Amino acid sequence: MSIVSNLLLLTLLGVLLNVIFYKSEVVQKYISLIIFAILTYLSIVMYPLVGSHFEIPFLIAGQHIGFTITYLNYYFALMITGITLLTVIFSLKFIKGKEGNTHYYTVLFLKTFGMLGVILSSDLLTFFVFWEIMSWSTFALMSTGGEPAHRSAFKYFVFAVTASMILMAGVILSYSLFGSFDFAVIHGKMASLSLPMTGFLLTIFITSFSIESAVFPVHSWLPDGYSNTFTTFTAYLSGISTRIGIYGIILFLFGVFGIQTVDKLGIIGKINFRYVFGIFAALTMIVPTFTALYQHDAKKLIAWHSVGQGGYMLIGLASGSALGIAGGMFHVLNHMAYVVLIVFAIASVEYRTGTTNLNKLGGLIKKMPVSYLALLFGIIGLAGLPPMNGFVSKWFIYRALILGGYPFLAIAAVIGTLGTILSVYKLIHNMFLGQLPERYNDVKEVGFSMQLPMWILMIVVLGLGVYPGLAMGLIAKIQVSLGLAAVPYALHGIKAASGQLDMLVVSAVFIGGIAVTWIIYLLGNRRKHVGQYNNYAGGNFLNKSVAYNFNYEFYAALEHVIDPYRKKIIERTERGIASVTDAVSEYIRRIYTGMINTYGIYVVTAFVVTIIILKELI
Amino acid sequence: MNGILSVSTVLNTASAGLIVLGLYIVFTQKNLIKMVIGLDLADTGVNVLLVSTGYIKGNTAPIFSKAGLQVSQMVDPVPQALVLTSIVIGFGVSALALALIIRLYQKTGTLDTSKIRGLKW
Amino acid sequence: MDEKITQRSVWEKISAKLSKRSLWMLHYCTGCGAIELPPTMTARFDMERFGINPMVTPRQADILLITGYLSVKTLKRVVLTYEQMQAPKYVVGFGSCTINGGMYWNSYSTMKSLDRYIPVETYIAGCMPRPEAIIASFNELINKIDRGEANSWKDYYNNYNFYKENQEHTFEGPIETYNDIKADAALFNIK
Amino acid sequence: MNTVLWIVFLPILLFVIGTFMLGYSRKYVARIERRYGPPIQQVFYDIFKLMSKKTNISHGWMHDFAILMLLGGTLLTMYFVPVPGFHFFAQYGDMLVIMYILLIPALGMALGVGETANPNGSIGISRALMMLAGYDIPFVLTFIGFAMINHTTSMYELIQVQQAGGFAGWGLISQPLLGIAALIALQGMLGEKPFEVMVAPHEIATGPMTEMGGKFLGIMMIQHAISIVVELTIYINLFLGGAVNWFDYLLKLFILFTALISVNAVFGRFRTDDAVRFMWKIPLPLAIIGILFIIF
Amino acid sequence: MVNPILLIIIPLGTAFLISTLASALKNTTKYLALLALLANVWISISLLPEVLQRPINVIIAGVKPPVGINLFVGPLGAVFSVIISIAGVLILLYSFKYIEGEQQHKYYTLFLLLITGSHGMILTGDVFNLFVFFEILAISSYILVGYAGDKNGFEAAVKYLILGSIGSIFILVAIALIYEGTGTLNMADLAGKFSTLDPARRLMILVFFITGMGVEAAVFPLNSWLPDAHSSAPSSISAVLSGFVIEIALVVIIKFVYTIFAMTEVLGFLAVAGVITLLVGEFAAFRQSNIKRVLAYSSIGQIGLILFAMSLNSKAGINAGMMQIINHTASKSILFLTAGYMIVKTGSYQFSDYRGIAKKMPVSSFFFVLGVLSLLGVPPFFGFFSKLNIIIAALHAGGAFYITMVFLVLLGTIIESIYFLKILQVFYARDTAILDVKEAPFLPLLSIALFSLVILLGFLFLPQITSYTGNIASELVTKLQMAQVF
Repeated sequence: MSIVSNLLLLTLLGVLLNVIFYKSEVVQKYISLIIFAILTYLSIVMYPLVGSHFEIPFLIAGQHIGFTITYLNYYFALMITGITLLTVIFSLKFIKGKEGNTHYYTVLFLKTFGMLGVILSSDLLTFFVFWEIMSWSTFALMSTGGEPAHRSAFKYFVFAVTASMILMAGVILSYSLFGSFDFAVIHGKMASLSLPMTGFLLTIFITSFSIESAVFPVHSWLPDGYSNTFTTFTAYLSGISTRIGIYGIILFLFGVFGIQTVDKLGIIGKINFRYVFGIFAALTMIVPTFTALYQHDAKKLIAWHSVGQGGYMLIGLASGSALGIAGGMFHVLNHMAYVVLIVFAIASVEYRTGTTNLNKLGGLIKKMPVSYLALLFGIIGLAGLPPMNGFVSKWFIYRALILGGYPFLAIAAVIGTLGTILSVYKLIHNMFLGQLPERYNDVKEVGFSMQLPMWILMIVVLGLGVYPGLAMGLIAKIQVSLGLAAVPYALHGIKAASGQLDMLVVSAVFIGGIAVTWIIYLLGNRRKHVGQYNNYAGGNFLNKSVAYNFNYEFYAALEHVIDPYRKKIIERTERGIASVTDAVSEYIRRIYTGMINTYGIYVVTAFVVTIIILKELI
Repeated sequence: MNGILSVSTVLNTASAGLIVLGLYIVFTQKNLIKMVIGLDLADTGVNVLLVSTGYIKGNTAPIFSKAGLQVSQMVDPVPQALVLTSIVIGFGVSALALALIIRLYQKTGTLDTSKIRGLKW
Repeated sequence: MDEKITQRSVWEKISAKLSKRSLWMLHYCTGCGAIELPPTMTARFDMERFGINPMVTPRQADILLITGYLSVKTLKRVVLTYEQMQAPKYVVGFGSCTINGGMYWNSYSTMKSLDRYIPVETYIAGCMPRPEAIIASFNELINKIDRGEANSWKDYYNNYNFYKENQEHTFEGPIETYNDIKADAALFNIK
Repeated sequence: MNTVLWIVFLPILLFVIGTFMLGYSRKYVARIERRYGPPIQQVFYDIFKLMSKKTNISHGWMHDFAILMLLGGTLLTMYFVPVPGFHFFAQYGDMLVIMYILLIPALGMALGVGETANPNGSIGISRALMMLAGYDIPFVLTFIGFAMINHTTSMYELIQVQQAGGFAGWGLISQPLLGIAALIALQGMLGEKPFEVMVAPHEIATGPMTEMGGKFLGIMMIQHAISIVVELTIYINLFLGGAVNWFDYLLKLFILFTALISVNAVFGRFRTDDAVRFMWKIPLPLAIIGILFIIF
Repeated sequence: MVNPILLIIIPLGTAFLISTLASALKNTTKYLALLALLANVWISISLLPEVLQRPINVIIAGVKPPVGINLFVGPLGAVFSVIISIAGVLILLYSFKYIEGEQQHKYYTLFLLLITGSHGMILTGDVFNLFVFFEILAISSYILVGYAGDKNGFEAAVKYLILGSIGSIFILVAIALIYEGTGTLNMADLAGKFSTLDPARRLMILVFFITGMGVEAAVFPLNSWLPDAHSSAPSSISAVLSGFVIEIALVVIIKFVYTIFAMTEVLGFLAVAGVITLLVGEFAAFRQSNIKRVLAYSSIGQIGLILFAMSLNSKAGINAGMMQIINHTASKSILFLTAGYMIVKTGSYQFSDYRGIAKKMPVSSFFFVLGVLSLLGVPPFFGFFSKLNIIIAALHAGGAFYITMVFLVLLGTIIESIYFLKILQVFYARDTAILDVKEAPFLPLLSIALFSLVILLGFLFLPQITSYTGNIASELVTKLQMAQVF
């Protein structure tokens, strides 16, 4: 049982070493690389130990700090350590010499420590302790990188503190209701609880996890928070950080409360807790995706998309059927793979050109083909088109929603997908296609250390796309461990008997189609390669000074259609709450008027009021 | 005790009156020195109340000056000891208050509490 | 400029017969010729019967129809567009202005004859020829393609210097069209 | 054995049908304009001429790969749409797969045109994608409605259900609202006149096709022909009860295509935002009401 | 067994020694004071193990209670004297460098008087003796608040004095009523007789006492003096005031309500008063710009939390309240002491002027962060365990009333973490406007470091601490004191 302690102690060691050597970047770099490599190895090797329990003999309020390995947290541990290793490899060169990167690796280690603790914990108290550490380290991680990062990190912090306070209330309320913090015990005693109290408790837990995983009404912290910090952190955060909230939802919705108790919370007819949660997930899919259309900054666009994709995961879980839940869980892995790939590509563009402003870039395919390929694989995955992995999990979710009889949630998913396709094309078009501006003539492709993670993720994205069975095995085991029906999976899609998805055949036919086209292509004469200025522009002469990309207001027409419906309700409510708190605190502040006479009158009024009140009590 | 005018009720009402009067002065007067006077008034009121607790009708002062005086004829001495300390404390606090008010006057040039409102909110 | 008719292989004969039925026309509407085109395209004369469609970009066009006088500035655009067109391309000079300057024979700013700048396949005489003349000349062009004689586009590569000098003489200096004619010539194995 | 035959000859068959339909449509439009119009086999000539062009301008490797992706995607869709007598691939991918495969050609073309670095091309692509957002939502919605009634997402099973019910079982008859909404969306999907803003010749020099010439344009025309047939087959399979035999299939294709191009021939071109607004104001509500009928 | 009376005599004696020999000793007086307080620390720690078996009852001047005055040293008294002496020593160490000038012997005398007063209040068994020590404590803190000698100092001192004397008047009235009713002033004796009184008199005594002591304990409507006093006093004194002076007054109220008045119905009312104080403190602190005023309002908030915890009428509640007091003493002192030197170095009270101070004063900013984290209850620090226990105790009391109370407490924590984070972000901003600021000298940093040891290593000694606080809880709840009357 030393694996879990090694994992956590190693991350702490990482934090310590990085704090000691905060002066020299080189030492920090290699320490982090080695430690994260070991961590990834450990989390892979952890598989046979699934099911074992491990405790630190330290008692808080009658509860030991306990850890246990289940299939679910093995799945998430793999993702966390894997992605952190890739981020470290990528940032070896990316972060060199950047201003404000002294504590780059320390914060990364702290965050991993928090996340590993959260997913490995076996009881509510350890869960909450590491949850606090995680939310503080996410705040620290978000505030590296300049002044705007501080403001957006502060906004995240306000949400995170509210989430952890609600979680604390939930943890201790369930402790007082069930008498113990342990998940298994609570799951056992769940039936004894009255219906309204179960509903209240479930809402508390699900709200705090929804804030962390940026569900619709409480998502406004994510876009600024993720895009103002270093781009490698944007990749890391949108890849795995918000998915810990999803882990919490899976754990509590199915592990602790169990699908039976959740389904008992019916409101009217078919509308039950899961349906209401589905509606929030549906809104999370539609609104952020269409806001992404308006963004001019690549990182913000992707951050809005990671909110949108979170909606897909949640709607999968909310559908409740074996297929839907498998789709939701699989989408967590898929999303992590392709969003990190996309943001690595954006990072390499930023590394070379120094900007991620979509209005200023263009034509980089001529200079950075590998990053283009990476972004292409990523956006095909994000849009959910067949050969890549995004499609498989979306197919599961769609099929679960349709067969489960949720037409309007399915409609929301469709609208979300189309919004994704549009904004995703804008990303690759504005950055890599079109005329190459003069100032980027000497841009080169990024070095090997940055290309390696991109190649790995490309293989993962395509591999999972063609052979989804690789991950479906683990997900089926998770479903069984959570007491749900396992999804009938085959190596390349759904088992033939029960469904209609065979990704191998789809990809094979696609390759066949391309081969046929290639033959037709060869029938014609040889192609003549021409430069970018040899272009038809109404007979005008194109040259450096007039090189024009159609980047700005790429979807102007659609924006005219959508604008009347964009009321920015969320921003207005947030400003409202902020001004109310300010007004209340301003009013309360004025109680202390500074006049000693009024203070005296306060004392006497308090005296009289106490007498009146206590007269009834005694 | 003939009628309502027993000694203890008189003393109690007197002390209550004094306390209320003293506090009224502290709350309404703007001038700091008047407030200190008000505090003293309230203090004396409390002392009166304290002394009155020890009163036993018909007994005399608890001093063993005359020979044949028995303890049972004496008034309870404990509250008087308390009042002594209380008066000393009251005196100390008022002296300190006035000293501070003088230094405050040197600094702010006024005794009016509505003007001395540097620290508020 | 008559071109010695080389011996064409069977495949070239068949492809000429097929591709003559589909000619896409990019007409450069200048001068007063442009107004003659709509009647030829619409119900009365309907040139689409012969597979001739108006197209917008040089990349897709086979025929470049110059419908009137060309000033120096527009000539530059014409040369650029001509070079952007794809290989078997035919220029059709429309009206007397392209043949010998027409009524602007002594004007200081218009070019007098088109074929000194780009190789012209056929001319349609007339100070703005009527649609019947246009249809007739297009049929003539179709037959020429069928007979494999419409090779004026090779002429641009063969004696490119001639055309280059005239162009630079008129434009007072070379124009940057980003097309390497010499390399293209090698592409079509023309010496 | 005959599946291999089908696999080899289906593309050629659909290409020929598609090209003749395009030729027929140009003659049909010409006849409406009281002129003779080109011969039926005109599109063959055009494609042949384009393929035999001597220079084929290309702006980079993505431009070439995009063409492969374009036609490859359409061929992929073609194999998955059940055609009378051939539904071998139907068991490997259902309607959802087809919905997504339809988007691959659009993305392929978009990438290729982006590579040509021509502003007109980019404007064309952005309009095409906006139009996609416009018509795809109602179309997928109608499919979701059908899949929900019959509790299956496989197109082949939907055909069986419709054929079992005979004429009354046709999608268009049993769910008229969904049928009409899909018809309007189909008009946009085929890129017919009212929703043809992305290839506006005079305004943006045929949009995406500005820099496509020679064999690139040839392959695009082949793709266009096949995709028209495929999209029409999808509509037939969903709403006109699929085709029992090839004669019935061709008849339905012919009638449906004539309906669409007659609308195409007489309508002007919508602006992009008007087109999207039209798509979201007429077919979308129709589809939603249709689904509401299904639920309650 | 060392006689606990020394805890009071040593500081009192050294105070007078210092003031008389001031001219001779010049500026060595501070070492004398240090010696006295170190002795106090040694005595109080040695008392701790004995007190756990049975409380010590010390008779003074041979006269046995109920007439004479006695000291009652139970677990509560012992633990609190440890807190007072340790905090006193560390803050004294801090003020070596902080208080300059030849008048410093006055500062040390008053400081020692304040320590005497606090020890006296917590240890005494006699009600009037409690009032006397209360006055010693009050008077020395009035002067110390005005010690800085500026306009704000005197204004705050005068306000504090007037409100304090109103409070002492109320206490004196309560004592008079007690004596008139029961004829005794000894707490143990009083506890027995108190229940015999008629309800109206008991109510009057209770309310007079609570209001009088409440002024010093900074419960909501009565704490108007606290923001001015803590923000304009020298930082070492604000640390002392927020550190243990207001906690002592609060604990005295709680001791009286639990053991002597034994009116547990009042606890509900006190719990509500605590939550109101918490919310008022947090919301008022939300829009402050002067760093010491923020800390002062945050002390009001924390006192509200402690009062809420203590008045949960359960052992767990008092245990959690005591842990929160320990946490608050340590972390609030760290915050005040670090803020003190920040003000001295930058010369401004507005924390918006400390932009990027972390670069110039890295160590004190680091300690400030530790203090904030522990105050907010972030896991590895001691504050987390105390807050956790408070909420467990509250939710164990059960019922919708306590659930809403817990949500209000959590709302207060949210507000608190927001305004503290605003300050931290100003400290760690990257665009520094401050150039010539140097780090605080070593001695103050040492005292702050020792304080932060408490909150950092708190969780290691958790079992020992909970055993002591558990005993306090049992002392109050089982009215231990009453069993040891004579």
